[in-house]
Amino acid sequence: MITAERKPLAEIIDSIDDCRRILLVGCNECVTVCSAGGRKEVAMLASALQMDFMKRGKTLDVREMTLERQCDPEYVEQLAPYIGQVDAVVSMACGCGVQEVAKRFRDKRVFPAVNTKFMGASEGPGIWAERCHGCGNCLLGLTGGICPIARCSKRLLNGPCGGSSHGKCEVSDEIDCVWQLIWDRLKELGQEDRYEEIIEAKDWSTERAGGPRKIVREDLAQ
Amino acid sequence: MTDHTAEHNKPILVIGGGVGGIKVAMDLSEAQKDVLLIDKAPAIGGLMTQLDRTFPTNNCDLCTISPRLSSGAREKHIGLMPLTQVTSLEGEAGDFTVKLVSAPRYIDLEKCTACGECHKKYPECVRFVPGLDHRAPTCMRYPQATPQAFSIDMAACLDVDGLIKCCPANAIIPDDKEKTETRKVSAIVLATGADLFDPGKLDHFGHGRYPNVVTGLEYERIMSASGPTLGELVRPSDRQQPKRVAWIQCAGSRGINREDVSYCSSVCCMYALKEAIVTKERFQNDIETTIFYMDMRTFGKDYEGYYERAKDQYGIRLVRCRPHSIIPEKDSDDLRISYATDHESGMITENFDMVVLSTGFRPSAQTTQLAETLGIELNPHRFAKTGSFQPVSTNRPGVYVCGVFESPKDIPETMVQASAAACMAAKHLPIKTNEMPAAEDIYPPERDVTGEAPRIGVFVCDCGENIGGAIDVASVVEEAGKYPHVVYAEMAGHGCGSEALARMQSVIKEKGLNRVVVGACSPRTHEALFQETIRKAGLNRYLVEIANIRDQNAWVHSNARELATAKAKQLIRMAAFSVAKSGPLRDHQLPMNKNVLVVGGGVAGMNAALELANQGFKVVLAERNGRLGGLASVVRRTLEGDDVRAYLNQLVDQVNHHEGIEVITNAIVVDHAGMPGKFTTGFQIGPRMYYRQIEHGATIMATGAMANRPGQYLLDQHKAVMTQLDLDDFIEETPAPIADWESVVMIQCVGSRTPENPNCSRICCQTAIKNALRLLDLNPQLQIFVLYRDMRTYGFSEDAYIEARRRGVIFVRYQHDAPPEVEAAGDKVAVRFIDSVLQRPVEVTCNRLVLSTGLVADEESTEDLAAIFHLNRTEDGYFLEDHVKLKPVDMSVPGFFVAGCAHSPRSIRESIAQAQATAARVQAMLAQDTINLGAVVARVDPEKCATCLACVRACPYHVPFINEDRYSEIDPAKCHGCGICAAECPAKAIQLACFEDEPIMAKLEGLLERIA
Amino acid sequence: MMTESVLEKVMKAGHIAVTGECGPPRGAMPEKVKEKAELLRGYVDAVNITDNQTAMVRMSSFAASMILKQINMNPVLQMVCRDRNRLAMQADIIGAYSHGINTMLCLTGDHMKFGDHPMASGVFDLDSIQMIQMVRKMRDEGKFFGGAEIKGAPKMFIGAAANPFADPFELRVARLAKKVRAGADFIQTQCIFNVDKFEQWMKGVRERGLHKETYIMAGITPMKSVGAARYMKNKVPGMDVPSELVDRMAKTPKEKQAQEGIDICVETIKRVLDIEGVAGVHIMAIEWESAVPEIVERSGLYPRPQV
Amino acid sequence: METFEPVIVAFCCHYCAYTAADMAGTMRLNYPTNVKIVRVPCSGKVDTIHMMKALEKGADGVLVAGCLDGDCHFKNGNTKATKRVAFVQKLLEEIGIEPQRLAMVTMSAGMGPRFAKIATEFTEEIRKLGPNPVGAAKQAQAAADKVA
Repeated sequence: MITAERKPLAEIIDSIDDCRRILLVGCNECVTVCSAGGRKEVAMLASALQMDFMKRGKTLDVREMTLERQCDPEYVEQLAPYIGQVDAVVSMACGCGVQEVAKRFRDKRVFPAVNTKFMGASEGPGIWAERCHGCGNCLLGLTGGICPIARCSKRLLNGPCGGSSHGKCEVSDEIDCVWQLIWDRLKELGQEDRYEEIIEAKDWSTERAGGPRKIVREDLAQ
Repeated sequence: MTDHTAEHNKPILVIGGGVGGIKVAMDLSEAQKDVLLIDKAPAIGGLMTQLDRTFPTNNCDLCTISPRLSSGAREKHIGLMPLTQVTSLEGEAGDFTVKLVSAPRYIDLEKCTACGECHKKYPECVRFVPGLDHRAPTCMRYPQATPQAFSIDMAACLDVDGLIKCCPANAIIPDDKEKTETRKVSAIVLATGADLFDPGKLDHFGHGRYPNVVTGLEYERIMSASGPTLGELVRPSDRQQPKRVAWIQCAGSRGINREDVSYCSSVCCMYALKEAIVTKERFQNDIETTIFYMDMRTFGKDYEGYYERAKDQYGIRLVRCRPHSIIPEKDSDDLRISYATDHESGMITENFDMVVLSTGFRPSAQTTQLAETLGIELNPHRFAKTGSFQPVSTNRPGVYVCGVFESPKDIPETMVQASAAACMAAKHLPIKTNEMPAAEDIYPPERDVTGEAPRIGVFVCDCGENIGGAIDVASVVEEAGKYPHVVYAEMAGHGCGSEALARMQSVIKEKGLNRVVVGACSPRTHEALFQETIRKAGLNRYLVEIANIRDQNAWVHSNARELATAKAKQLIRMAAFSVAKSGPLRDHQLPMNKNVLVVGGGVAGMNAALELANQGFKVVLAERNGRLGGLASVVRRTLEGDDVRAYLNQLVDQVNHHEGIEVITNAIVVDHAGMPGKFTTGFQIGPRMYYRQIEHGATIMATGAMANRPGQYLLDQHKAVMTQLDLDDFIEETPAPIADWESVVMIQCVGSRTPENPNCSRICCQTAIKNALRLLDLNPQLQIFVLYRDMRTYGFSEDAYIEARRRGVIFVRYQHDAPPEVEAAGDKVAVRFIDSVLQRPVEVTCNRLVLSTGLVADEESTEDLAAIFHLNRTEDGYFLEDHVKLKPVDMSVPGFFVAGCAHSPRSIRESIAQAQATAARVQAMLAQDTINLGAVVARVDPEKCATCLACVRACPYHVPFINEDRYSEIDPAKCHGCGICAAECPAKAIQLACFEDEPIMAKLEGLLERIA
Repeated sequence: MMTESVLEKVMKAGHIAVTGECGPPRGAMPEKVKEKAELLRGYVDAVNITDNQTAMVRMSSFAASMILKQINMNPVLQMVCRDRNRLAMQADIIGAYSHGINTMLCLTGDHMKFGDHPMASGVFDLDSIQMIQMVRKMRDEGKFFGGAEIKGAPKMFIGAAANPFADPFELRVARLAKKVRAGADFIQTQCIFNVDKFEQWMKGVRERGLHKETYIMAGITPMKSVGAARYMKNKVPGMDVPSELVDRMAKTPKEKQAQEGIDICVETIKRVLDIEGVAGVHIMAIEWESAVPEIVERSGLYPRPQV
Repeated sequence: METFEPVIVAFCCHYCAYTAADMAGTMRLNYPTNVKIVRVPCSGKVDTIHMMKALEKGADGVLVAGCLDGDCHFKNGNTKATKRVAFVQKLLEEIGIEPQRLAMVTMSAGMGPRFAKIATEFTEEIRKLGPNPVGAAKQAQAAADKVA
């Protein structure tokens, strides 16, 4: 899922300092799952913003809403009746959501309240870690189901580099050296010899490097 | 409350509405069985109505529980007929016909509101039963006599029409006549109690002649706030507070003189200690308390601790003697007591302001007459005759007895026998598949309030001084009227009293209220009561909110009246805002498992299993050892001489062949889970230790205790030293050598009443006397010494003590700190002790030294069982009951009961009574077909759930799961109602019923919203 | 001979090759390059020029290498995958070869976090092994990596790095094999302090016969002080400095520590040269080039063979 | 007003803190009337939103009172509560509100005296801190609206 983390409050407050009424919109999908932009976080942020404004003698009306998703126009449309009454929209969705709202309501300033981070998986309650880079041409089959592009600091396809020590990446001992994991996994699968096959240089054109991408399903597209 | 138990079904007749009779009626009604309770007095309560505080808890919690006859399900099953007596009885068990005669009350029960006007004007002829009467300050918290009415002694009335006129409800019926009716009943329980001895006949104590000589009960009345002196402890002669009060024990008991009775009434020692303690508690050193006694008989559970505290903590002086007489001091009201003690020479006299005679029980002439009418055999002391192994059954099948009329006993034992009698009586009811009315339909239909705008009624208690003392209740009520949605507010006085509750119900109906706020004590005390009250007024029980303005306001801010009043207003405002946002809730039900697990296959376990199996319950009896029998298998004779082994074999046989009982031996409890009505307990069974799980609804702990074998006085080191149990077996098996013994010494309290085993084992004194008499039967010339600290042959076993003394047994008292010394003397044993009369050491070489070693808890097994079942125990390892007086066989963990020596050391007879009592309590619990789980469970809104698993991970009990409709589902039966998931859910999809976010936010709004 | 590289000639002739290393200045100061290079003249066969080492911006390896050519010394171009994508790499390789630079080292490069631009984005279009393949394709097939013909293909003598001490140790020989198969002509190892572990690695290399398919040069670094020793032990990733060496340095008085460092260096070189399969020594005396002559002389590697 | 009387909301768990508060009553102890108690089944039920809304609506101090560590009736409710209080305290710091206005305390059901002590000390601490800046401004705002 897409993960995100709330922006520092100062930054959000800064972006809406001139506003009197804002629409604070949460999203009930990925950002809810990672407790960044769900209905609860919307309420918390609303309360914090109102307290901050009140503390400074200003008033701020926050209308709280949480859409099922913010990356589908039909759901974003549900904001239409309220847009007129607010000075700005603050979206707690991932980047996709913020942009859909901005795209739909052209005359309204839209501010992100969270920093979208990565596509990741849960490592236990309250912990999420990067798992996929969206390179457009998955090579997990070659590396025992562990992705070096998303989880190696240098995206090495023929790692590990010289900096790997005690299974941790040279960049930080919080980060597992992915090639250590891959090597361990290949041993478990009994495929150590597969390690010596050189993985050819990657065709990055399928990745973001190839330009912003789009998927079109002929059978479904109108 | 007239008797409306329908004609067609034959109820159980309970004669006597004292504490025992009420308990029988309550247990039977809880088990959905019909009862007809009659009492010769105008209102029930019996002796209890005159007692202020009772031992061992020293508070008056009796009236909080017992007379709740009018509440809930019981009302339907209990018929009450005051002023009524039985005049004849025909038929046999299951089909009795009784003739009942009701004396005229001269007051119409339906109309009388107990306002007391008639009593004010004509006190001489209008009777009111003190204690339980609502104006009695002692019971100000639960003020209702049952029935709630007065009665008139027309003969003593001088101005009949004046009386009629003064009654505002014109409830006086001048020509009320005696009514007689015949009723069909299926069984009878005698709970008639007994009178207290009138010591006036004892000329040497001068009761009735010297005003400051009072009986124990009179002293109780003087101490009681509802008594003649309204709680002022003053002596009758000059109404001055006494400085030195003396108690004289065994007034009229344990004696051989003209007016005495030979038996001991078992309770006087404890109530004398209690009265002295309460006196010391209230007046500390202003009053000196002294008790003159022969043996301090505190043999009940933890009573020894009560006795120790009386001495050490309260400084009560105890003098061991039998005072000769009381003589008034010349020109003063003081009294001079002359007495002689062992160690001081000559007669001693002391002056006291007041003397209390501890008088025991005497069967009343009426009960003797009643016994004759019912064809009940009495024992030589004119108490009901019962069998050694059938403690509550009289000689006539279908007629049972409990309480003091069976034998003198205290309230806890009375309550045990009451439950036992209820169990035995229930056997004779026709076993009809009682179409148990669903709990709901005894309430009026529930009004649907959804959609209605909130109409809140606020009721603010003053709880006498408790709230009224610290808060201006009137201004709180006045302010409450202004809060949003509040349409009505009033003071409720004692809100929890039945009168105020009735008032609340009528106001709800009258004003069409759909929400209620009660400013009262802590919801932990009365939330259920108020919920039930509004339910009886047709409102869903969860539409009430209680503001804790007593424990968390009045009581803690008593020094700041206006601040406390302001806080009370805010707390009520918070409650009003919150209740406006709460909606009706449904209680979750689960089917009740009706099987019973009995742990422990001794006498208690077997009896409990048999009683329940006979009532159609499926019982699993689990025994740790290889075969049934328990502690009783090593006992051969009872004090009365019955053959225990014969009884035991017949009992084991009955249990093994009863198709309703499954016996599993070599069974050890390994795990336990579930809730009352739905338990699963795992056993490791049999030599091969295979695992098996038993499903059951209730559990009876009958794991007994262990015979103590402390390594003292050469026990197990010298052939001639044995315990009483060894001797019991020796006399049965090899009586021959006894013929040529010359002397035997017995030592009491060996390993009991010591710091390691602080409690008295209750049965050793009786056992010593039993064995001594059987030895004398075999060898009349045998010289027997019994070295004792206190001879505790309570009740009728005192006769055996007298018999032993008559036949030459020498009883010598020893001090705890100067115990006898024992030395081997060849195959004999030399015992050295100090003769308390001669004050000189004496040495006896005897053929046998018999030690009364008593019982100790089976510490190791109760510890494991307590851990597995989460039960609590006393310090010395016995299982702890829920309430020593009111629920003596229930345990604090619902669905668990305790019987026999697992509760505390007791005789076989008393264990059987407890076993039958647990059978009654189990029937009361399992009478319901469903378990009510309450409403506090978490619920998920499928629309909002983002299936993010936060709740699945957070729940401490792993209850939520993602169902196939892709949202989190919480099974109400499993939810413990902690609400952790609701606070964790990032999508705010989970609400905990009764603690939803909206009412909590409303509370904050109610408190903090500055602009009104 | 595949290339005109002096280094190739020396090793092909069976001599023990010696290479030095020098870090270009963090500014446009060509004379600094010359100064350092002069210190090594005659004592080494070729001089590695680092490429933004530890992700700190410096004069590029290509520019510094040209300066060395001007003063008639033999540079070894180093190129990291961090800073250039495959277009820039091939362009520079052709450029460098046009200036007679015929020996290079293909490296992954340290992560930007270690340098002075932690906010920069790393390129990592290729990794070091894929770069080796590219350079060989240019040399042997005369083709760009994309497949097009190169008119005037660069004949580079291809080198790569290897760290016998990094984790997982059991993988390090296999990784060398990958580089050899990709086309690495010679290998320069991480600096060796734990000689036993290096011997263990070399044993694995010999078992695979890799020492015959590529020239293996042992990396050697003299320690200037106990501080330097501790820094390398704890701060530099993938560096295995046994505690005995650190203690030895700590025991020697401050002013003699540099000399002690040199002694250790010489001892290491002697031990390393005894190991079968070691074709040369790569002395990395960054910012201490002056110590190289003494080290080379005392290791018996002076004078350098003329090929 | 010369002495500032803080309003303190205390979320008390039914099994320990609320019972301790009742116990303080039965023992007739004394503590300031500023403390108003809201009963919850477990301190783990107190939502971070409740803590924020209490302060936002103008409470000067908020207490979350649960069982002693390891004694929670529902196993780990108090541990969760402690973590959530710490999280909200960081949030308060970000918007310039003194984090000490929110505190997590623990006690067993029998600790009546401890409840009274905490209630008294926390009231004094908040009194020293002064009124909740949000509440004060809100009041000023209300006064202004009334005038306008």
